[in-house]
Amino acid sequence: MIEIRFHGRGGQGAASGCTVFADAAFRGGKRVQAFPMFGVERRGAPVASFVRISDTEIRARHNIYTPDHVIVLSETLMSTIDCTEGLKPGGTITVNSAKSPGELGLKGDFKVYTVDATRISIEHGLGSITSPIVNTAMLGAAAKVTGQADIELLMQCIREAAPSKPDANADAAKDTYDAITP
Amino acid sequence: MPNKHYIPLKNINDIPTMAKTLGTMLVNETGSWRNVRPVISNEACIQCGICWKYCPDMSISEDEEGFPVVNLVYCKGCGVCAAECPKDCIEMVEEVR
Amino acid sequence: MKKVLTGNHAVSYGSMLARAEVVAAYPITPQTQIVEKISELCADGVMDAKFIKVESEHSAMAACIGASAAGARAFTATSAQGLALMDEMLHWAAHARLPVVLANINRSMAPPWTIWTDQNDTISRRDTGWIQYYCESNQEVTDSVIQAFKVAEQVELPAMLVLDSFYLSHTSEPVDLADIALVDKYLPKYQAKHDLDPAKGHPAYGALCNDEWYYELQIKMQWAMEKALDVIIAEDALFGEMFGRSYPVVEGYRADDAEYLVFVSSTIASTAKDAVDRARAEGIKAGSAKVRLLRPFPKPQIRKIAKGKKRLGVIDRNISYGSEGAFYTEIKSCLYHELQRPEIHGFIAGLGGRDVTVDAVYEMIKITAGRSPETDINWQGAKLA
Amino acid sequence: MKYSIPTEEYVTSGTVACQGCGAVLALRYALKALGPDTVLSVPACCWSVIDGPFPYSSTLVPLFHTAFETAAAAASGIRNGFAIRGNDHTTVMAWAGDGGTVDIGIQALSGAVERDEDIIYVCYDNEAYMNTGIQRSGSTPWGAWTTTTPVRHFKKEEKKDMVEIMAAHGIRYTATACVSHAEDFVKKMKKAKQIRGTKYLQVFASCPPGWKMQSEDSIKALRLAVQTGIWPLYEVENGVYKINHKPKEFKPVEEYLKLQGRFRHLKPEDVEHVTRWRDRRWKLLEAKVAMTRELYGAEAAET
Repeated sequence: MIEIRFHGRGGQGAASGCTVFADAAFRGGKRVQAFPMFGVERRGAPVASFVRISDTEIRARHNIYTPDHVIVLSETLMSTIDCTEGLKPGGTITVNSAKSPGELGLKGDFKVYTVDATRISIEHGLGSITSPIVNTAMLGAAAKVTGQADIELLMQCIREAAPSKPDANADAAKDTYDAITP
Repeated sequence: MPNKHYIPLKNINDIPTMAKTLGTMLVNETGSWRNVRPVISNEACIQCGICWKYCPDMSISEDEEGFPVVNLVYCKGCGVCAAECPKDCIEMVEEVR
Repeated sequence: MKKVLTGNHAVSYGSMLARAEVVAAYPITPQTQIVEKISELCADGVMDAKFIKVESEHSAMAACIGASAAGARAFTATSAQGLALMDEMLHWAAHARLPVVLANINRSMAPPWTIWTDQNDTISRRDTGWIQYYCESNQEVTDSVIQAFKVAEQVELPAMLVLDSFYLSHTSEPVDLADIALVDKYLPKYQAKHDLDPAKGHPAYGALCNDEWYYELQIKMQWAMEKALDVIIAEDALFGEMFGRSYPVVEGYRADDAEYLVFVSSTIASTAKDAVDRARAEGIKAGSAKVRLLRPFPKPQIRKIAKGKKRLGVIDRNISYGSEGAFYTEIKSCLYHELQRPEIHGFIAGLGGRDVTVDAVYEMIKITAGRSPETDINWQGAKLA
Repeated sequence: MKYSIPTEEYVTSGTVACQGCGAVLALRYALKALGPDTVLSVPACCWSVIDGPFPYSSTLVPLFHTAFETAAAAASGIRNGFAIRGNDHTTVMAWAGDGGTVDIGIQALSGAVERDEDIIYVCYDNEAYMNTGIQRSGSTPWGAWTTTTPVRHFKKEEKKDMVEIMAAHGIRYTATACVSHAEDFVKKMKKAKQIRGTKYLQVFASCPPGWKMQSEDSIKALRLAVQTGIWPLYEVENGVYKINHKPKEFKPVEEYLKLQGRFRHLKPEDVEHVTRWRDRRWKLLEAKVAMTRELYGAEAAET
C-alpha cells in the first residue's frame, strides 16, 4: 500500500486534488482512499490531505503518519512546517518550486524533486500571478513521481472534476508530468 | 351507557399500530356538563340563526318550521345562545335531573 | 457503476437511489456536503424530490414527519448538535410510527466545540425508538440508506444510519452505485398504510391518550423493534442476492476459531481487521466482530459469536457517563443468561476523533488476550498521568 | 333560519372544550370556509385536548397532532408530501394557539413564511397558555392577570404584534379576525384558500375561564374588543393594508376590560394606558393604510 501526503494552503484545492488523484488511480485498477486533514479549513492556513493506493483491500481507516510520498503545493510552506515529517526512508518529496532540488536544502533518506508548477499553471491561464491555481498541475508531477496514476486517466479525471477550464487544467498536469524525470 | 359511537377496544390487538383515531367525539355526551339549559320560545323568534352560529357545541339545528332546536345530548349549557339572541327568546333555566 | 465518492456523497446518492420524495434538512459540519449534493441532484432533475430548506434541524424532522404522514418517503441528514436539537421530534417520528430515514454523521457533542467523531450523539438517542445502523464503509452507507427505507416502511419505525465524521464523511473511496431500476425492484414506491389524504377518510394522529392505551402502544413499538431485527436480516439477504453485497448484523472476522474476540463498530471495525491479522501473526488467536446495529440490538447473534471464547473485548467510541461504553453494556447484558460467560474487557477509544490506529486496536487485543479485566473501563490512548 | 355562514359542519359535538369556548367556534368557522379537502397540523394547544382522547376525534378532516413548536414545519412537510404525489388541491392548515405561535413556534413559522410554503397558518389567540392553566404568553396584553402575572404584578409588557411581524416578512396575505365577526373570518379564510403561498391569520378567540368571565359573555367580550378598537379587523395583502371594519366611534375600553376578571384590578390610570395604546395603534394602522395604498395600491390592483 502506498500512502501519499499533500501539503497546501486552505483554498488551494489540495483536498479535491487528492480525490481526483485517487479517482485516476482507481480507474487504473487500484483500490483507493482519499481524505483531507480532518478539521476546519481556512483560506491561507496550512492544510494537508492524503491518499492511500493499494492493490488489495484498504482496511486502514485512520490517519497517515508515515507517507511514502509527499507533494508540496507551495514552497513557502516549507519554512513553517516540517513537510518531511514521518516520510518513509527511501520516499520522495516533490515541491512546487522554481529552484533545483539541491537548492531546497532538504536532508534525509528520501529523494527530492522540484517542478515550477506556478509558472506552468499561469502559462495555462490558471489563476493569476498572485494566486495561481496549482493543484491540478501538481497532480501531474505526483503521477510521475509516485507512478500510481496513468497520466491519460489523470487528465480525464481532471477534466471531469474541474469547475472550469477543463483542458487547461489537464494540460498543466501533463506539463509537470513531462517536466519531471525520476 | 355508551352510545353508538363507542368503539369497544378490549386489548392490544384492537388498537391500531399508529396512534390513529378511529371514531368521532359524538361518543362524548357533553350534555351531562350542564347546570342550566336553554329553553327557546318561538313566539318572538325571528329565525335569524344567531344562536346556531354562535353555539360552541354545534348543538343547535332547525326544526321543520325553521325554528332553532337544542340538542340536549351535547349542549353544555354555556348560555351563549341566550346572551346573543337579539330577541331575548332563549332563557337559561336550571337543569333538573 | 463505481464512482469515487465521499461518505457524504454516498449518503446523497443513496437517498437518490432510494427515491426519497421529500428531503428536509439544515446544514451542519460535517454533513453539509450531503445537502449540497442533494440540492444539486434535485436542481439538475436527476432526483425527483421536494427539498425543504428548513431553518433548523428541529423543523427538518418536523417537516419529514409531516411529509411521511402525508404518505411520502422522507429523508434528512444531520450531525451532533443537530441531532440533539431534533431529539423531541425523533421521539415523535417513532411514536407516530413514521418510516423517516435519517443519516447522522457521528460527531462529538459540544462544548468544547468539536467536529470530530465519536458516537455520543447517537448513543444518547438510543431510546427514541429509532433503528440505528452503524456503517463501516461508504459502500455500506449508500446501501444502508436503501435498506433502511425498506425495513423502516415494513415495521413502521424510523431508521437512522450512522457514519463517522471525517473517517467516512469526508473520505473518498470507490462506491458501487446500484442500477436504479434494480433498486426500484428491491424498494418499490412507498405505500403508506394510512395517510393524511382527506379523500381516504378523516384520521387523527397522536390524539391525547391516557393510561388506558398508551402502555399498549409502547408494547407495539417494542414488538416492531423485535420484528425489525428479523426484517433487517431478511432484507439484507435479499439485498445480497440482488446486488451482491451483504452486511450481517454481527460480522465476524477470523472469529470462528478465535479464543479472544473484540467487538467493534463503524470504521474501527475496518481497522480492526488489520490488527487481528497482526495479532494472529504474533501468535494470538484473535478475531473481531463488527456490530452493525445498536437498535434493535442483535442479541442472538452476539450470543452465538461469543460462545466458547476465552475472553472478549468491546471497543466503544462513546461513553455513557457514570457507567461505561454503550456497546459494552449491551454486550454484557445479553450474555448474562448464558451458562458460560466469558470475561469481558471494556475499552473506550477515539473520543472526539482521537485516531484509532491499527497499533491501538492491536494493543486492546493484547490486553484482552493477556489478562482478566479489573475495571469496566480501559481508557485507550488517553493522556493519563 | 337564516344562515350568514356555510351550514356544513366539520367539527362534531362532544368536544372536550370548556363551556363557551371561542377556540371551538374559531375552528368551526375556519373549516366551514375551507371545506372537507383540508388537513390540520395542530401543535400543543387547547385543541390538542379539545379534539378528544384516543381513539376519537371531533374534526371531520384529517388532523395531525404535532409538537408545540412545529405547526408550521409539520404543515410544510405535509404540503410537500402531498405535492410530490401530485396533490396540489388539499389545503394544509396549521392550527395553533398564541403560545405555540408567537413564542415557541415563531421560528418554524418565520421559516415557513420566508420559504413561502403553500399553507394557511391560523393562530387562535386567547392571549395566554390556557391549556396549561392560564400562564402569560407573548400574546398576553398589558395589564392582564395570569397565573404567572399575578394581580399585584400584572403583565407590564405589551402584546407581541404577530400580524405585523408576518407583514414584515413580506407574506402574501395576513389578517386579523375575531370569532364574534364570523362572516368576516369566513370571508378571509376563503380568500386565503385561493392564494398560493403562505397565509397567516390571527383570530381572536375568547376563553371564559382564562379571561375570568361568564361563559355566556364569550361572544360579547369579543364583540367589545372590536367595538372598543382593542382588536382591529384588518388585512395586509401583497403589502397593502386594509381596515375591514372601523367603528364610527370607539366604545370606551372600560367596557371591554370590566367584563373580564383578568383586568378587574386595573385602576383608572391603567385604563388610560390601554386607551393610549389603542389610539397609538390605530394611528399607525391608518397611516399604514394610507401609505401602502399610495405606494403599492396601483400595483396590487394590477396583480
